[in-house]
Parts: sequence; structure tokens; C-alpha cells
Amino acid sequence: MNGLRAIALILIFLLCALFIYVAEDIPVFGDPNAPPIKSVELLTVKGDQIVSLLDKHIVPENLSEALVKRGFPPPSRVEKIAGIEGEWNAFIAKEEPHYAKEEKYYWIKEEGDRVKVSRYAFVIRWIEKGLEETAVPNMVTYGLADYRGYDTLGETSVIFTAGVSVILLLRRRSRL
Amino acid sequence: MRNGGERNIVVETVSRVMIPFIQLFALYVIIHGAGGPGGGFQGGVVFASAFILYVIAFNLAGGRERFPESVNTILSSLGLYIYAGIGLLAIIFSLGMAQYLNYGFIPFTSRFEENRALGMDFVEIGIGITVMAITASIFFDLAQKDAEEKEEEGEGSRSWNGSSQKSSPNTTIGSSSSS
Amino acid sequence: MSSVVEHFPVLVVVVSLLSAITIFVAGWINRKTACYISIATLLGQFIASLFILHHVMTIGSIHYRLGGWVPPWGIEYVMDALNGYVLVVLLFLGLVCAIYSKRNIEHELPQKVVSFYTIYQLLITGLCGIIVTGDIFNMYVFIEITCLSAYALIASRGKIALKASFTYLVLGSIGACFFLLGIGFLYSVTGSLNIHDLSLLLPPLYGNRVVLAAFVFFIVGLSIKMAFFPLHTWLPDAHAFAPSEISAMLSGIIIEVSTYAFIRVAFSVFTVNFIKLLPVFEIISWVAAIAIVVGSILAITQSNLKRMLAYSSVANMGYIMLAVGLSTSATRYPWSGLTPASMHILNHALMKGCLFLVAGAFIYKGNLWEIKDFQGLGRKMPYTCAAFVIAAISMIGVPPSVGFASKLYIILASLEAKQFVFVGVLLLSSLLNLVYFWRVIETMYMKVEEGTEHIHTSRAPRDEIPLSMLIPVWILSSLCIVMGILWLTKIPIPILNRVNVLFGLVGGP
Amino acid sequence: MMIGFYGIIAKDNLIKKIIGLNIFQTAIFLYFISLGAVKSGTAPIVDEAIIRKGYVYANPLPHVLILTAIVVSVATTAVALSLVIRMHQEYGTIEESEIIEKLSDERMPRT
Repeated sequence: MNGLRAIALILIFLLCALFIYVAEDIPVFGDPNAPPIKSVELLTVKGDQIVSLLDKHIVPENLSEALVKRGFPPPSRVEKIAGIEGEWNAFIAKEEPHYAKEEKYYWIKEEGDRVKVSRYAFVIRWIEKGLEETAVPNMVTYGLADYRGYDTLGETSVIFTAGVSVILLLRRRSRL
Repeated sequence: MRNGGERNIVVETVSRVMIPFIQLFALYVIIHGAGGPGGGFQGGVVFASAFILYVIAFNLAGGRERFPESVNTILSSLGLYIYAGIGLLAIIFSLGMAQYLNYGFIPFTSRFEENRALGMDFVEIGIGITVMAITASIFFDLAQKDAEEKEEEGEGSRSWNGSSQKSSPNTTIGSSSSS
Repeated sequence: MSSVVEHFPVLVVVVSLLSAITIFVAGWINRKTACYISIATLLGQFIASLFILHHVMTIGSIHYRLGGWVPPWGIEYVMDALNGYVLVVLLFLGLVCAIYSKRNIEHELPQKVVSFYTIYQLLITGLCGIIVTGDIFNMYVFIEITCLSAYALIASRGKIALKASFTYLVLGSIGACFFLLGIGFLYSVTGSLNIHDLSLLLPPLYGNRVVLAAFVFFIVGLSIKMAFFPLHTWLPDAHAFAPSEISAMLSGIIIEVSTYAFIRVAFSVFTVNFIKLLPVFEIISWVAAIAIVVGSILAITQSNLKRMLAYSSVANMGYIMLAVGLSTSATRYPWSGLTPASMHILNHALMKGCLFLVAGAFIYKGNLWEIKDFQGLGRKMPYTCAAFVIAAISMIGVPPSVGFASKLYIILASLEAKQFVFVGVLLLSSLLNLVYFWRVIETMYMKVEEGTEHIHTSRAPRDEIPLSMLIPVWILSSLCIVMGILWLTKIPIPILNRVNVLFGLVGGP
Repeated sequence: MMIGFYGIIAKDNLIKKIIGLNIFQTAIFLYFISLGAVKSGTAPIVDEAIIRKGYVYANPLPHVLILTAIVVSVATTAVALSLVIRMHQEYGTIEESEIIEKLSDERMPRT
């Protein structure tokens, strides 16, 4: 048993070291701008023309080229965020029956002479549009049963598997 | 086989009163999942805890009588049938246009969003049924073995006591997932 | 949504799930229906998977949006060349094992037929789910379905299998937890769960420590699941004492699907560019080489046939991981890259499936576990033993068989990567394979018990296994040869080369 | 998490191993839930009145994932417990070392 304990302690030290090593780059607790809740940064583009084009609600071509090169869908429309100078929302086209044909996708922000493009976390749509799209006010419920409904089917199957496993292992004198 | 030597009248009476309320609360949790905290899993587990309370307070055989194996089998698969079936209905009703689990295409009402909400409600009910039946079944199986062993040892008088102690891990797990 | 085939990826999973429930209910009414429902479903699934592969090859990959939500917001199913190929392999072996298990389970677990088939079908559901999904959390859920049903099926024989299953459960849960932690790390820096989406979001974050840690957790977690060498401790017992068709499934498919998950995570989420930054794959190929040698040597020391085959599985996982490890450095030809790895997934499924089913046949007939008990079986069960010999010579790597084909391609890849040590390792392992399989074949055909020779030759009682068990064994063993010839003629190579193109390993066809 | 991990590897008692496994899993769940927390965040149920007061919603996605993961861990625990019960029936003990001893005594892993 002592050997096992030594192995366990060594593994734990390794894991601890890994966690301390990682801790620096994990988002701050409760940060409202962390990637899971707000947006993740994609790229920065240089240029003043972009800002002027964005102000006229035109999608700049070099911006959408840079995005397509990285594999992202090109923005279809740009809109200024009300009340904030130097920030825009970009939309992309999508195909979902019965819903709007475009969806808020990029967040463009002016920083000095550069323009930073970020992508909104997909939770944003759940939070902002979930009620009108699913007519259910509880976000966890519609996240669980609708947007990620398939996970829940898997989860119910897991429970079912466990039940049948216990029957297989323990039940005697059963017809099953 | 109501042979528990240490039958406690207080426990029995209180649980007799409590069980209907627990079941009612479970139904409330399932139905109310759309509007507030709650949902199929939580409700299902709460419902199963009513059975577990009955078994702990009275005895295993009585619990088995009230929730027999056949009903258990049918209910546990019925829930999954509802869930997977609703997903398939979406494909069937839209003639292959919609994807699996796209509740909006099931014509419960005329409005697309309402359809989604109703589809979700049915799904939650399905989850609730399955979770309730399976949790109860796991509990019965884990507890039953012990009771049988005790019988074989000829210590039948203390059977329900032993089974309740042994099964307590399962009870705590059940309540942890409802939180 | 133009064609019906686009619905097949989800139907493969859901119909399997529905049939599991139907078996559960119908078995309550009549126990005999269980295996027929299972076989019928698997046949349907297999045909559907062929349609999917055809669609992927001719038209292109299928993107299926569950619930109608566009990918970053909902769950997506992606079928590409690798998916379709592994799905066909899985359902084929599943079908064969289901046919085989009809008689075997009635013999081994007569009381539990219905629950056995329910869990078997759930196992298939989970495996299909892992393969077709394009969402990393969904993959975790289906990995758990697979593993839970595998624990139960291994333990279903009772006795020593319980201990084996418990070890597997503890290690498997740790592996799944590491996988979940990896998902959590990735989610905390990208805010996304979709595999394709993650691969787009990750490049600017390659230097991030969280991403590195997530990669480490994924590797360790999946290595436990696929019994990669230093973490293989659960495997021998679990394989040896499970019912035989479950051993065949475990060895032939479950650990292979974990390898698939590893390839998917490494190449689809992190992409080749990330892997080339780190020396991870070189380490993996060296560890794999050690795994091959150690697994083969341990296999020689075993006296129990199924345990020996289990250690041989450890060695074969070494082959696959060696091929995966070499895939980033050998990328010049259509038959390098990931081709040897995905080729050996099929080959190992065929060979090990056949060997374990034959081992199960010996247990079915005479409760024979130890190799020394096999004296005279060559005369007693000629067809079964012939199938065993064919599968064994393909494990050794005699030319027209699948084993030869995959060894040849791995050797070509290691020559291309200029790692000549691995060539030596592969040749050495062929020799070791010869040693441990020859021992079995020798006992079966040549050794005759002292003094009883006369009786054996005179009576020669034919005592074959039933036809429903013999046919699956022969399908697998004849495919060992047929596929070997097919691989050598390079006809199926384009399918696998699609995989390379998909992951950017080989430039153009 | 470290406690759980230590428990899994070092403890001899199988039930304690399962407890260690549960602690391990719960630690990971806590990590996920901590990702969902937002400063001045409230429960993710749509309510206009709360938003007008300046609150924001917590991130609902980790909650969704963790509900799934909790159910998975419950299922694993159920199967593990039933395995332990079966082992108790077979060997009469739940100490791992004693089981291994009994196995080596038997030495004949027949059915």
C-alpha cells in the first residue's frame, strides 16, 4: 500500500504543478468580459478607412477577406452599437426556418489606429433572444432541452443505461 | 413482511403525510421547469425520493407492491420513447425538411415558438418519467439484494433497518442531483 | 435537406436507441425477440452507414444541425471520410458479434438475455454517437454511455470479471473526468464547444497555457480509454473475463473508437499546425514502440488464451498510435499520413474480432481457457481452428493478409520519416507474434496427450460449434485475407486519403 | 480534487474509492460552475425587471453542461455501487487487497 500512496502523492504534485502553471491564463473569476460570456478575440486589422466605412454601415472588404482567410463566415451587415463610440456589431447570414436570416456574430472595436475584431460567445444569443425564439423564460431549461437538446437525450440514455446495468448485475429471478 | 422490530410510529405517520406532498411537489417541479428553477431531472428524482422514503419508513416489499417491476419497466422506457419519438415526429411532420429535435415543426399550435415551448414541456415530462422510474428501480435493486441476504442469514427481524443504512449512499446521490 | 441520406447520421444513433428501449419492453413480454430485434436493427444501421459513406465520397461531408440551430449555437453532426469509414467498421463488427452472441449468451447468461441485448444496443448507440458527433461535449456524453454499458457487460459474468470491471470503472471515470476538464479549459478560453468552431478559434491562442494543459488532459484521458501503454493496466483482466463477443467488441472496436476520438481531438480541434509546435507526437511514437515490444513480450508469458490476446491488443494499440505518431512527419504520398492508422483500425477489428470469437467458441464448447488444454482441438473443431489459424497468420503478418498490409504501410511511413528504429521494432514484433501464436497452433494441431493418441485418431469426434457462431467467425477470417489483397491493390486507398486531405496532412490527391 | 484523486489511488476500501471518485468529479463541476459566474450576475431566468435594475445574467451554458455531467456521475456511481455489492456477495469483503488475495488463492478463473 505504501507504494501506491507514494505514486498517488507524486501524481497529485504533478497535477498541482500543472494547475499552478495554468492558473495564470484562466479568465478572472466573475469577469463579465471573459470569453465564455462575452467574446473571444480573433484578429486586429490596421487602417483608418475601415472606421469610416464602418460608420457608413458598409462592410470593409479587407476585413471580410481577413475573416474568410481564417475560415470564418463573412459579415453581411454592420451596425453601430447605440450610445457607444467606436464599437460596431457585425452580422452574418444564416439559414434557420422561421427565424431571422442574420445573426449578431462579430464585435468590432476601435483601439487607437487599429481595429479589433472579436467573436461573440454563443451564449449571447441564448441570453438575448431565447425568450422570443422558444417562448420559455428559463434559460437553463431552453438551453438544456432545445439548443442543446441532443445532449439531454444522451444524458437520459445514460440514466437508462445505468438502470439496465444495475438490473443486469443485481436482479435475480427477473424476466429481463 | 412488516416485521421491523423497531417500528417507529412517528416516522410512519409523518412519512404517510409527507409522501403525497412530495409527489405533488415533484409534479410541480416538472411542470414548472419552463418558468422557474426546475425541470425533468430534478422532478423525477424528487418523485423517486417519495418511493425511497416509503421504503425506508415501511418496508421494501410494500414499496415493490406499489411500484411493481412491470410498471417500472414500461415507465422507464416510456420516457425515452417520448423524448426520442418527439424528435422523430419533427422529421415526420415536416416531411424531412426539419432536423431531428426541431420541435417547432410539430403542429401542437399554430405558432412556431409555442410549438417549441410545448415540445420542451413534453420532453421534460419524458425525462421526468424515465428518471423517476430508473432511480426507483436502481434503489430497489440495490436495497433488495441486502434484504435477501439478511433473510438468508435468518436475521429477518432487522432486514429493513439494514437495507436503509446500506442504501443511504444512493439517497444522497439522488438528492445531490436535484439541487 | 435535399436527400434522405442527410438524415441518416442521426437516425443511425436514434434508431439504435429506440431499438434498445424496444428490446427492453418486448423482452418483458417475450424473451426470444430480443436478439432478433438487435440483429435487424444492426443490419439496418450497417446498410445506412454504407449509404452515408457513399454520400460522403460522392457528394461531400454531411453537416446536420440538430434542432435546426446553426452550429455555434446548437449541436452539429459532421460526417466526413474518417467518420464514415469508422462507422462502417463499427457497425460491421457489431452486427457480426450480435449474430455470434445469440447462442453464446443463451449459454453463458441464460437469465439475463434481455438486459444483455438492451445494454449491447446501448453500447452500439454510444459508439455511433462518439463517431458521428461534431460537438465536443456531446462526445463526452456518448463516451460515458459507451463506458457505462461496457462496465456492465464486462461484469455480467460475475466472479473475477467484477474486479476487472471495477478497475476499468475507476480508471475509465478518471479518464472521462480528465476529458471533461480538458473541455472546461478549452471552453474557458474560447467560449465554444463545436469542434470545427474550436479549430477556427484556437490558432491565436496556441501559446496559451490553458490550451496546452487542455491538450495534455485530452491525451491522458483518452489514453486511459484506449489502453495506451503505460495506462493499459485495466485492459488484460477486462478483456480476458468478459463474455467473448464483448471481448471482441472491446478489443476490436471500443478502444479503436477511443483512438478515433483521439485523432478527432488532435487533428480536428488542435489541427496539425498546433501539433507541429510540440514534440508530442514524437514522444507518442516512441512510447508506442515500447508498447509494441512490451505488449508482445507480456503476451508470450501468458498461459490463458484470452489474456494473451488482450496483451496482444496492447501491442496493436501501439501499432495504431505509432502510425498516428508518424502521420505528421510522413506526408508525402497518398498512403502515408493517417492512412496506416485508419487502415489498422479496420484490420485490427477483423483480426482481433475473429480471434476472440474463436476463443469464445472454445469456452462455449469445453470451457477451455488455458492454452495447454487445447490439445487435439485441431481435429475436434476443424473449421473453428482453421479460422483461428488464418487470423493468427494475419496477426503475424504473412503476405496476403491484412496484418501484412498494415505492417507494410507502417514500415513505409517510418522509412519516409527516417525513423529506422521503428522498422526494427515492427520486425521484432512480428517475430514475437510468431512465437506466441505458434505456441497455440502447435498445441492445437501437433501436441497430442500422452498415451491417448490412439483413441483420438480413431474416434476423432467432430464437435463443432453451432452454425450461427461459426458463420461470423468465418466471415471475419475470410475478410482478413480478402481485405489484405484489397489493401495491397490500393483500391480503397482513396477513401483513406480523403482523411489526409481533410486534416491537411497530404497536399492534394 | 486532489483529495479525491488521492482517495482513488491510495485507499484500499472500494466504497472509499467511489467516494474519492465523486469528490474528484464534483471538483470538476465546481470549476465549470465557476466559469459561469459573472459579477453582479443573477439566476439565468429572463426577467425584465431585474435587468432594468442593472443586473446581468449568469452564464447559463455551464449550468446546462453540469446538469448533464451530474447525471452521468450519478449513473457511474450507481453502477459502481452495484459492482461493489456483487463483489461483496462473491468475496465477502470490500477491501481491495483482500479480494486480490482471495483471487490468487483461487487461481482458477473458471466460471
